[in-house]
Amino acid sequence: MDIHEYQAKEILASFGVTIPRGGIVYSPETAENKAREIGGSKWVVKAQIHSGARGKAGGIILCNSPLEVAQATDKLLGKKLVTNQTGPEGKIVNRIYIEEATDIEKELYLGLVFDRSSESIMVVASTEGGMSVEEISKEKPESIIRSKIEVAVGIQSFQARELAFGLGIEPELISRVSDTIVGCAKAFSELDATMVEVNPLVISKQKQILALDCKMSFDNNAMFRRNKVSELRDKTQEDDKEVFASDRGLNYVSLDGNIGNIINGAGLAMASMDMIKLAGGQPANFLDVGGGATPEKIVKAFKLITMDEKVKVILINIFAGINRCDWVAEGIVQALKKIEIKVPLVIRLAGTNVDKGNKILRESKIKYIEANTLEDAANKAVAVLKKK
Amino acid sequence: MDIHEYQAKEILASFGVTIPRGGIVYSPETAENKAREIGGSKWVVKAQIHSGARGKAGGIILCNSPLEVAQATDKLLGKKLVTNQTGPEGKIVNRIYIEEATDIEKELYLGLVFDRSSESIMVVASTEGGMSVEEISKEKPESIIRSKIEVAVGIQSFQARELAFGLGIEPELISRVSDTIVGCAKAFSELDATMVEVNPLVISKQKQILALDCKMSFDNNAMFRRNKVSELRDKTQEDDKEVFASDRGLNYVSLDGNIGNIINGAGLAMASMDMIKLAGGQPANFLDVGGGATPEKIVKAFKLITMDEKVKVILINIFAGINRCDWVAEGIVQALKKIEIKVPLVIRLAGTNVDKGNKILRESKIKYIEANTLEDAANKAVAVLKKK
Amino acid sequence: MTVLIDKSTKIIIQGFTGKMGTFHAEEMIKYGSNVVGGVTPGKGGQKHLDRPVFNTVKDAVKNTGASASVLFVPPAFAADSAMESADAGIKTCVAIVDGIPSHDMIKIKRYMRRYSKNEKMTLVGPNCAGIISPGKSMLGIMPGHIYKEGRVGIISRSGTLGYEAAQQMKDLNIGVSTSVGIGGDPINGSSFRDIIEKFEMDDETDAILMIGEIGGPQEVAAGEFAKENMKKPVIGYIAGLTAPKGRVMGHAGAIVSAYGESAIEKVEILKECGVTISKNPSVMGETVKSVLEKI
Amino acid sequence: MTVLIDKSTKIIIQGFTGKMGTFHAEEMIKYGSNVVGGVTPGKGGQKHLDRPVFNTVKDAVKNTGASASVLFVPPAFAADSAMESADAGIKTCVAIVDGIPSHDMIKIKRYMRRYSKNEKMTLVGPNCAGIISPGKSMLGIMPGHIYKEGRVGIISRSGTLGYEAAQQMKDLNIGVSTSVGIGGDPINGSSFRDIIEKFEMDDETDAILMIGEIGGPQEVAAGEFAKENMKKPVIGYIAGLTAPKGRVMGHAGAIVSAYGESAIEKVEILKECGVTISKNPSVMGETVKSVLEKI
Repeated sequence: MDIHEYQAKEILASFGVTIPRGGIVYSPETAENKAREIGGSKWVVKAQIHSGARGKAGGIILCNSPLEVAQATDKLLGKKLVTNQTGPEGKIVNRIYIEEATDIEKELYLGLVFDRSSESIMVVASTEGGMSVEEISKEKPESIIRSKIEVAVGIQSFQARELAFGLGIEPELISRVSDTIVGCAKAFSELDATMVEVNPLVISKQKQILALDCKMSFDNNAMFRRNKVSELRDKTQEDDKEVFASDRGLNYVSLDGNIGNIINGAGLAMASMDMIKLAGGQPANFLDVGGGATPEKIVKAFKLITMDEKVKVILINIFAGINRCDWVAEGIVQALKKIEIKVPLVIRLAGTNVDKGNKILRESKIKYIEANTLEDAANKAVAVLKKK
Repeated sequence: MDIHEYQAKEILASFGVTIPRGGIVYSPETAENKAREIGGSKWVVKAQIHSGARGKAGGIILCNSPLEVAQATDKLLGKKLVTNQTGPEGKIVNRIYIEEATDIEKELYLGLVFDRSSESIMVVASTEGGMSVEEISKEKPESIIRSKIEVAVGIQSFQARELAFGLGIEPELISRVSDTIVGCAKAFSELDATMVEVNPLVISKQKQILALDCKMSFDNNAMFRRNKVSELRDKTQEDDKEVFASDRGLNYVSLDGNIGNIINGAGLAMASMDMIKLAGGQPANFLDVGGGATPEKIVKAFKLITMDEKVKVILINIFAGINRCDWVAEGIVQALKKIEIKVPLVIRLAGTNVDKGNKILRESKIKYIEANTLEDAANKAVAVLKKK
Repeated sequence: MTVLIDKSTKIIIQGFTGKMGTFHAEEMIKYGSNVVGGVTPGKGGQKHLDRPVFNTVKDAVKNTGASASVLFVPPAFAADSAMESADAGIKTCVAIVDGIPSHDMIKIKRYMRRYSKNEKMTLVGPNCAGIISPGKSMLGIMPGHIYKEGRVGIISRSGTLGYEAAQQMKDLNIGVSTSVGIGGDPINGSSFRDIIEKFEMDDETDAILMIGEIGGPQEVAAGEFAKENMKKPVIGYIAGLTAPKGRVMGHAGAIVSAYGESAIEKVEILKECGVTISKNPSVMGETVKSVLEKI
Repeated sequence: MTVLIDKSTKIIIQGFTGKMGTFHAEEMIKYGSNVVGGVTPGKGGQKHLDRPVFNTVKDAVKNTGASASVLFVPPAFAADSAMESADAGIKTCVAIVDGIPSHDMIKIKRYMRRYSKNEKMTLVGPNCAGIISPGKSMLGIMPGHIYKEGRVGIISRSGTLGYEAAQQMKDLNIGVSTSVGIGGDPINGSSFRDIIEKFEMDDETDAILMIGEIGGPQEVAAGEFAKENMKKPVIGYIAGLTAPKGRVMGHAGAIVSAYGESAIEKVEILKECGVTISKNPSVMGETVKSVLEKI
């Protein structure tokens, strides 16, 4: 689960990280007052969307007066911002963060993620703040320094200090930079985060250490014990279809192709998509209905797939284990009584009672193309597309 | 550092452990009101001293009316209570805890200490609450169950549950007993405790799980980061001489004999005391002035020893390492100019520049008996006692 | 494979009396697994499926001599249950459950460091189908009948893709010694590397099929181990050729975040390690067959 | 003893520029220890005692090749410093400092579990006098001149009682291969058992004098190890015969809290393990002598 910049900053502030003064507004009317309340003579108006690279997309505007703040807010609110992280459809701006402008002396990068090799938390830092970590990796890999937090004891001061010295921080500021790193690490550990990224972490001309932008992601599986974090979820920032899917226990990822998939099991789903690609097609989505593949799940999956106008053919691939192919076939038949499908349907069943299952489908009134193997299914789905 | 029962209970309550309603008073006048405020129809008036086994010493009085509470408070305040843990001099009662009386159905024992073998925290529990853990070990060792907390992850629910089932708790109360155990373990870990003992932990007739009495000790070395705990220190409960010593950086333990010791290093001090015993004497104290043995430390040590009227001879045993015997000798000479010592003095120097040191002592005006080895020093101290 | 489960392995079910626990315990018993009882705190002393229920895993181990367990407990309690079985002396524990927080998985790993290598439990999963030694024992939720008895080991992150492979092999008359589902989470109890080592030592296994995915370092680590230390042939398939970078593909662990984690990169590295790659998921069985013919 | 320090061992001082660090660094240099620099965060790049100062232990190790360090940092920061040296690749670290919280010591131990046995640092102390290999190197605060070069290893919880022993031995013309002060705290970096094993493997040591105290299980654990695994003779002394039960005698670790932790009980158990007991602290040297004469 992702949260907004301003929410992430408030969290970091509660862990002792310094952030610029700022406030959130939902309308241009309140923006002007908010700017006065914050004080100072320059403000930054920042569109709150779940994406980085907002600056290049026009989502961040520097203002010299409260009036300009109101104008900038008016300009951004309700707009769809397209960044290199949002996809072509962009994300809608519903919240605006107004912040005092910072006199930047130096921009640093600070990120925390899980390190799957060592099964610990990895802190990544670089002197090249402001760029994305991918850009830094490509253009200035030598600027990146890392430290692994031993989860058994949490981050230690020496690690934060090593990183701070590694960033070339002057001696007087070492302890403040270290404290910032420790604060981020504690937030990561104590809130079930999966990613914390402060980019840039800046040293201001006034020698303050400030988290100027921040992204945080959390482990959905841990939200049962993180009520306060869960409340920060903003569904307007998520793909409609993905929200629909996750609310219904489906694993769904929207993709660019035109072959819709309904598959049980994530690995089998990836494999089916691979077969589609090898057959010359493009998947419109990744959709895992889970091991069970109950009729209810299949109905929901059909509903979800038909929300996507790109889909020109649907491929169902179910490997029945404990559940049996005859049950799955019954489920598909029932589902298609409730939902009208206007595109061709390719169905491949495998596993327990496959013959019974295929017999039920054949004897039903469903219009579909039967397939036997992964390869056969992919080939038939691609072929039916080309015929059209 | 030890704290009072009521302080320990307040700490446990903040970790989710249930305690009976109660309040602290310092005078009989306020006791009656406090009893009314607490409510109920029976109260227990408990003398707050740093010792267990207060009941047998008359420090715990059951009362049937607020008036009786006031009378009991009056009776206990200012009294010296002698228990089997206080030593013959007893401890003074300055604070009274008034608590609603509990209808006890079952008394359990719960304790947490460091386990030095596994370098973890050990939880010890027994069905035989109310007795001291030493008594339980002797009389009902089979009733004792243990669990080691893995410090890397803290106590786990399964451990608390195993202990609760091991205590024969009925299924409906398992989770509440488990929560109590988890609360005690968290208090231990998060506050740098060295001992937490709830004895008895009771199941009331109303099926409440209550910490009825509690002792906690803390690591003095960690008090720099535990301001709130440090504030709970009550010096009136500690040995005057030990308070004097610890405030001055000396390691002092008061003992029953009549040979006072001033020694540098804890191991050497123990060894010297052992030699005294082998020579037929009894040490009046353990006193380690630390590796340095500076003149200032020696002055303080003399002051401390002369506070103890039992002392009939003083034995100084200094092994000079980085500091040199000549410096130590100068220090002793200077110290004895400031302090008048009325009992015989035996001095053994060893280590760096021992000859110079002994020369300085011999040429000074100090009256003392020179000794050369550990054995020689002990023998001479005992001999001079017998001569008297 | 004797190193994990065998016909005689005594199995307990954690979360025995729940719906999932009951259903799959029945399936396991039907398959022939030696299920000797189960654990549901507070129901100790009762009988369930004709087998004793215990309050704690320690009680269950003491009374039944069980050495293996399978967890059917909700994700919030799974880490605690896994540590409980480790502490009770269980040797092999399968966590079927999907949705354990990553921080909890790391915690389990830190907890397990208290045990020496010999007394350390093998945790398989979470988010996996479990372990099956066809014809001997099943410690999981797979459809047992699709596995033919034989001498090829399977290790798979995905459940259904593992089934697909077993079915393809059965259709070609190739049997399985043991199939181990290690699960689709970013941090799991046992890695490919951990299990492939056990297969190398297992004298009932001739070759190993490793079914990987995008994301994480595990396939490569196993490939490097195979290159350095293994004599038995390894066949590999990596799912997720079409997965876009930075998106999680169903499994929490299936996300590409570093070099060497995409399907193409993994395939390249595995090839260099001497692993025979199944060029698509439709020919996993055939690829295994061609390798077996060369032995 | 080559297993811990030698003439060539490169040593750094953590807390180099402080008063304590400076004083003892000078003493160590005078003794002949190969002190190559030190660490004081924020003073990197400066010179102190003609040697370079670094901001971090990693920098110091990278630039000097140091493999040993000694901590002169306040107790509140000591655990952090010890972990820093472990992470920087230091092989032997001596913590002189007295007053580290017990919870911190346990934390260090948990932290160190991230390293495999071969890469794991040996932490000696805290609250100890350090290590000396007479005539070779001193990594601590002892008076070097009281140690004669020779072939008896000393392990002691107490500093001054260790000096007493060395002096008694010198007076009898017996030399020391290495003396290791393991410190008087309840939880320490290296136990008697850890160090005695190193002495058993050290071909410059013929016999070991173990100077213990009341409290804790370490002396007994070492005795049992000696009985099972050692060929070299062990001489033991246990201080605290007169210590009353339940009182802490100066050292935080010197408190009797379980069976086998009093001086009399420890002596009995050690005797059963074949350890020759020095009957009082005045005859430690003589007892060593009598044992050496029998070899």
